[in-house]
Amino acid sequence: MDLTLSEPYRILQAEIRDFIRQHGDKSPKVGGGRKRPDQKTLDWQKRLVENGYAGRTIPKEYGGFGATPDVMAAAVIAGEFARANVYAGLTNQGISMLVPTLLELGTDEQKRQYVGPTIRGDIIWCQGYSEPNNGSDLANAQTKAELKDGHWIVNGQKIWTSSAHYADMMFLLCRTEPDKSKHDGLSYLLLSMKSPGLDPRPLKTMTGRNEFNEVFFTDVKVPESQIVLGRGKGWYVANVTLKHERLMIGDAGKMTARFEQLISLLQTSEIDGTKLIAMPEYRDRLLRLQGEVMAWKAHNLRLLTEAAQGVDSGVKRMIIKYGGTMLGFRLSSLAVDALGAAGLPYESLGEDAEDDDATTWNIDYMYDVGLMIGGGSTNIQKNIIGERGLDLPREPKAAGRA
Amino acid sequence: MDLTLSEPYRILQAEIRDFIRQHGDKSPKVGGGRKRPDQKTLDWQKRLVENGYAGRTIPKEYGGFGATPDVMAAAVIAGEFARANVYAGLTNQGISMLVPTLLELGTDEQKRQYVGPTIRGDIIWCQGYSEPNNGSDLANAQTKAELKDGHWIVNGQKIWTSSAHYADMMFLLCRTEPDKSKHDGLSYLLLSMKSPGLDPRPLKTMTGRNEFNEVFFTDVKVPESQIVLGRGKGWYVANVTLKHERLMIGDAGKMTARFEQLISLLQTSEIDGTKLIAMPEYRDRLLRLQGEVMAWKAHNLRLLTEAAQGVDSGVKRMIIKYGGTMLGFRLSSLAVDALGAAGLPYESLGEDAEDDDATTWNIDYMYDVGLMIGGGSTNIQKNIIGERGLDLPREPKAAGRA
Amino acid sequence: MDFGLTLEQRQFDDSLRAFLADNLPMDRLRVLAESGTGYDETLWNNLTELGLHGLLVPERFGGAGLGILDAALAAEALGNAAAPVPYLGSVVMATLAFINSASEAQQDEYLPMIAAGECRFAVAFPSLAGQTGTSSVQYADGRLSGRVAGVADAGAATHFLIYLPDGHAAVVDAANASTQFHRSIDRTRPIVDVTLNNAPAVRLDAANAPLAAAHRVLDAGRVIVAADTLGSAQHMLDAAVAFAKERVQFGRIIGSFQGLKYTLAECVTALEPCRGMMWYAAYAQDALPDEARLTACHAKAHLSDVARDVARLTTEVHGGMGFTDLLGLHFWFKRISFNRQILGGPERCREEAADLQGWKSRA
Amino acid sequence: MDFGLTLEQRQFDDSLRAFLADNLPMDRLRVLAESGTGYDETLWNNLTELGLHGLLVPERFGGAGLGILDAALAAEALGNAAAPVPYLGSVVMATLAFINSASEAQQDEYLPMIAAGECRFAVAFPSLAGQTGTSSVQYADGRLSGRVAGVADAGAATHFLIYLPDGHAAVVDAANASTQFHRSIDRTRPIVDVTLNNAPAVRLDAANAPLAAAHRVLDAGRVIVAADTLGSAQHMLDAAVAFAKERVQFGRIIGSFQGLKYTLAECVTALEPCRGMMWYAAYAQDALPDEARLTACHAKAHLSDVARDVARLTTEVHGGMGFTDLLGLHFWFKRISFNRQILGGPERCREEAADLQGWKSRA
Repeated sequence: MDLTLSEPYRILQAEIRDFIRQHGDKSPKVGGGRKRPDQKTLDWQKRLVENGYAGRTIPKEYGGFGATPDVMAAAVIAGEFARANVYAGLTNQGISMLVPTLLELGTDEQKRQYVGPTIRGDIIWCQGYSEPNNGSDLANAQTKAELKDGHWIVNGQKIWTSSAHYADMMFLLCRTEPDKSKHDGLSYLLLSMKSPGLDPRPLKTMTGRNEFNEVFFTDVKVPESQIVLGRGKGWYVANVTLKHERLMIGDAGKMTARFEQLISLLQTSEIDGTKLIAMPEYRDRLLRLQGEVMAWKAHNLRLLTEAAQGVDSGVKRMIIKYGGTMLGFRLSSLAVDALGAAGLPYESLGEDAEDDDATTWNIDYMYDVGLMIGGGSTNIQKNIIGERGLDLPREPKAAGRA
Repeated sequence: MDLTLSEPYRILQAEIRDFIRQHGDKSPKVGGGRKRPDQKTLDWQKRLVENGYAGRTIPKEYGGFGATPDVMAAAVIAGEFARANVYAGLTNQGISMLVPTLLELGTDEQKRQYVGPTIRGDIIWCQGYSEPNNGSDLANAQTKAELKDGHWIVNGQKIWTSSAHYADMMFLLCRTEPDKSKHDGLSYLLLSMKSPGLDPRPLKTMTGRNEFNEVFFTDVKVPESQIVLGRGKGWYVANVTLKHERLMIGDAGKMTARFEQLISLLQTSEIDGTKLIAMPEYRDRLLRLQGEVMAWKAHNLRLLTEAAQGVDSGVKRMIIKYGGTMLGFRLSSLAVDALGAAGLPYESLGEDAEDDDATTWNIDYMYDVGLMIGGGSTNIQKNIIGERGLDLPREPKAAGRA
Repeated sequence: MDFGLTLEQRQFDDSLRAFLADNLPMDRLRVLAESGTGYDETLWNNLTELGLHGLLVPERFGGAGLGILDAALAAEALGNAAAPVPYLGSVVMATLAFINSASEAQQDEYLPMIAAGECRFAVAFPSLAGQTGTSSVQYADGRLSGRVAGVADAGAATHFLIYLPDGHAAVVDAANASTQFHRSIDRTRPIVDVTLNNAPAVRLDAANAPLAAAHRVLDAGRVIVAADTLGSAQHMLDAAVAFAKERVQFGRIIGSFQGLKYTLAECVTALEPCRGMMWYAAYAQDALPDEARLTACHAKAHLSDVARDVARLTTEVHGGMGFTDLLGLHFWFKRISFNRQILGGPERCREEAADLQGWKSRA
Repeated sequence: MDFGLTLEQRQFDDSLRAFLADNLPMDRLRVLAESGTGYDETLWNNLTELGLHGLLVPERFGGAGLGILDAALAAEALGNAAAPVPYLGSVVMATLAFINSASEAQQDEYLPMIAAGECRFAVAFPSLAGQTGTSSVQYADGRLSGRVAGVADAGAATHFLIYLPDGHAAVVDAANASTQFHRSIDRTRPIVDVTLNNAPAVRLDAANAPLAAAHRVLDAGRVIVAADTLGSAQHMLDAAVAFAKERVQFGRIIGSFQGLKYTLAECVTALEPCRGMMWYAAYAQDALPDEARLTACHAKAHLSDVARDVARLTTEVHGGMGFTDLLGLHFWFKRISFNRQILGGPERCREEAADLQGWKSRA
């Protein structure tokens, strides 16, 4: 255990502080981030990549900064940006899920083509996993792709595709080997959202915004080479991707940032002239959450250290999505309670402008419920923790059923 | 909705107050009750039965007071005893479970023989349901009884038999029809704990007391007539009994009494000279519990009214054990926290004397965990609520399994 | 003693629920929710015919002269249908304010109008209710000035009834108030900020103990909100149970999975006792004055907490469909959110309960 | 940066756990628990040989000079074995008290004895720790009088170290104190009330800021208790997982039922992050002085709450066997109960955290 900064990291820290002093005023607002990045954000992201504060460990040849993986450096960077309340860079499904998947399993050509533009925010990805009738049962995907004359011809329907309405590309889980078993019949394709025959229709969520889409495929042509790892390997690739998603959702940095915002909210909100943070009935909840966030941050440091050592963290990693989603919801719950009646006015401006604070917290509050459902529901997560993490036996197959 | 007292109930109320004024000093201490009743308690119980404050609606011919069922009267009686903090009479498995079962399903002879002595506390019953290998799966009972020459010959083993070490009688679920299916092969027998070949061995629990027993049966002879309802009807009878047990465990009167004790505990306990009830971090928990207890009491009034009207309360009744056990545990949790370090000394005097308050609360705290397990575990209760209460489909039978 | 509903109560409940089922199908609810005003003229007038508006108005002023339990049952039905009706302010709180605090002449002027659905009151409690949002009003010589934030049921108000810090209430014609309208998170009820600039106001002066009278109105309002929350949560639970019996995943009806079954069992175990609690609290407002405030505080607080869990868990049970706009389940989710925050959140209600019981003195 | 354990730490942990597994099987634990003194001479002396007692004692006084993280890891192992060892008071808190507050001569007198396991200190914090139970002591002219209730690790103490309200500590020989011994709910550690009647006392006067020095001892003590709780809860969870993989009911291994599986998944999700939290808090005591108090308060409070749930749920997983004495699972259940209440319960710890952050001022 050593959390002190040795010389190189103190230099890095000084560099970052200098960078923020010089350029911090160009940072987009922290938070939000369920929209297509605007020009200000793209400019900022590019600057971060150039300085190695985003895409730091992505090889130079694929458009990154080419630093060797270094948990300490990552922690210093995250810490300095959080402290200064400056935007620490894009996090989206392309950056957090597809890029690590491609780096692990993609061809050199795929890496060259997609990694750089994705980390710069120029290519936005969406995920084609769920289908109307398979909800949490992803391996049961029925959207099919047939190989004809060097192209995959895709037909079917996906749902819960976040950001499909503004994404450039999709990573798609589809059935290419109808003769094989459920899990062995899938492949993982990369395709342009501008492909003819592809029709994304926005799906409004409870937040009132179009955060998801249904996507219809009618004879959509995808070049044969746009497959990752190979035919029938889709389930394996998808699981690599999902592993990264779970880590993204339970992100300790997000929890910390949210907790800090919550403190200021309780310090500025009042009832009858008394600050809420001085009212024990609110403060006690804040204190309980502070304990939880502390544990979460420490756990994250532990995972980062293990990742840097190449250790498989097992159940410690598997709890991240479930635990993080629930913690996030408890944080936003206290926020909407602190806002109280004064926080009830609600107009989400969608992609056109910044929402006000109350609306943003209310969206978080609802979106967190969505996160309990999406990316593998809470119950699926508990199955994973119990069966893969604790090695408990699987549910026996029902007699006479599929 | 009418909670006012009409004339006859105001008279009843006055009578009870008079009774308590006259005899209240003879009341045993409220609470406790997991021991064989002492002479003081038996004398008190007899007095209650004579005055119709216990066994009130039991027909006179079976030793009760013979009043017609009247929820209002029951509520007035319970209310007055609770207000005066006077012992409201025995509650044990015989009174709460076996007596209503016999009144519903027993022969006239069985009622005459057992009901009166049971409600007076002269016969103490224990329950022979669980077995070492069937835990929550009661219908899987393997203890068998064979009919030979007018007697059932019982062999096998029971476990979790509370009070078997001081009980006079047992109601026993055993397998009499080995050729029939699991549920149709059971019968329900009544037998003396003094029967030769019956060997109860105390089972110490986490409280340090012998609250349960293992009971071994070796060729125990039980007269043929000691069966309730008939051969193969045991599962049906046992379920009638269990229904009453669940109501007993979630008893609102117990919650109310416990909550009142909790208030005084918080009003008398101090840290650094400040009463705990004045510390918001404790008080807020007390307030939350007050809301829960209020809801629980009102729910109980609703069930009593429905019972008086002969309405089957369905899911409203099925939630009682699960909800009541959890609420009881939250109450005792706050109590042990209020006692704090000063409440850690622990010596249970068992059946020999009154435990001190701290020990009593600690026993409650642990015993409540036992209640989550006993009488149909929490998970079994949730199955009942889901399947019988909400009509959700049963778990499919596992392929190729029992 | 009889802890249950009368035949008349059950019949009125049936007819109200049948009416709402017929008149407020999901597509109609969507249309009304778009404006977010929490008011629709046709719906309002039809409910007048059903006798809803005069529920609490004494018979001599043209009402049914019923009690707060009756009003709470109607609130539960309205919550169950997520009905955009300014019921809390006009039908319940304003009526009670006139009954408790107005002169015979004032009652004679306003109560028949309320019963006939000819006016719609929004009732504002700056400070007394413990809402967030700064509010302050002053009364002098028949005029009101100041600002009240976060007024519910004011989307189409014809009148405002504004409580002063001393417990007196004053009536202001909506035409003399300047209002800022906000669609709220719950599109079936808006939030309005009211600004008054020397607005002509009629003060209700007949209560001997104005603060106590004001509290009777606030307490009843909290019970009504709790009842609305109960109806909303029950709708969500019923919908989730129905969904769990139909939806197939992994080759099984999802309600047969223990994980989901236990979630629903926990919801019903928490929610069902709240119905008795609400009945008791509503009954106490009329019949048990010693328990009126305490039960109102706890009913509002406890229902808020139970319903938050039920709202989340039942949405989860619906999977992705629960999170979309498609099923409209979110109308109830948000109604529960809205109810939690108005007239004082659970934390505030519980602290008032502590005050009532003298639990805050340190020695 | 490296957020993990060193090879040496893992090796010491392995050897300590192996030693405890060999020397404290269930039947031995039962024997030691019967007296409830929380002390066994053989076990104590063997642990001396392992080097446990000198863990924190500087090398020049015969110890290993290690840090609080090392001490916390040992506490976790002791909790995991429910070991009846007066570790908290003697090995950790007394040692730190001497290091922080004693003169060189006092250190020279006592620290080597501690390292050699030749004395056993019980440390008492009347008022400062926020325990329930009235305590009050006065110091004058080298003598202590008064009473301290609820002292942990005092079942076989040779010395008492009593903190005064001003943060000074004073050493009293156990022979000069009158003690009332109680077996506690946790039979692996007793609770002792100490009465002092003009008892000769040696005051530790070397700290520049005695209250701050006292808090360093208290904070470390809380981290140690949190670590013990973590070890205890982990034992219960591991036992429940193992049980769920073996036990058959309804024709299935019970761990295959979703209800049970989800319970265990929830336990591990809550408990596992506590390990990082404990490491961080322990490390902070030595390396991050600004965070030392806050992390200690939160570690004590959060572990208490998580472990209470884990204790209940894992007992439930064991069914009836979990509730009996047979498996001995209750030793850990009760150890968690005990740890929760000593040195200030979670409510107190969180209120101190609020004070530290200035969160209690109203304006």
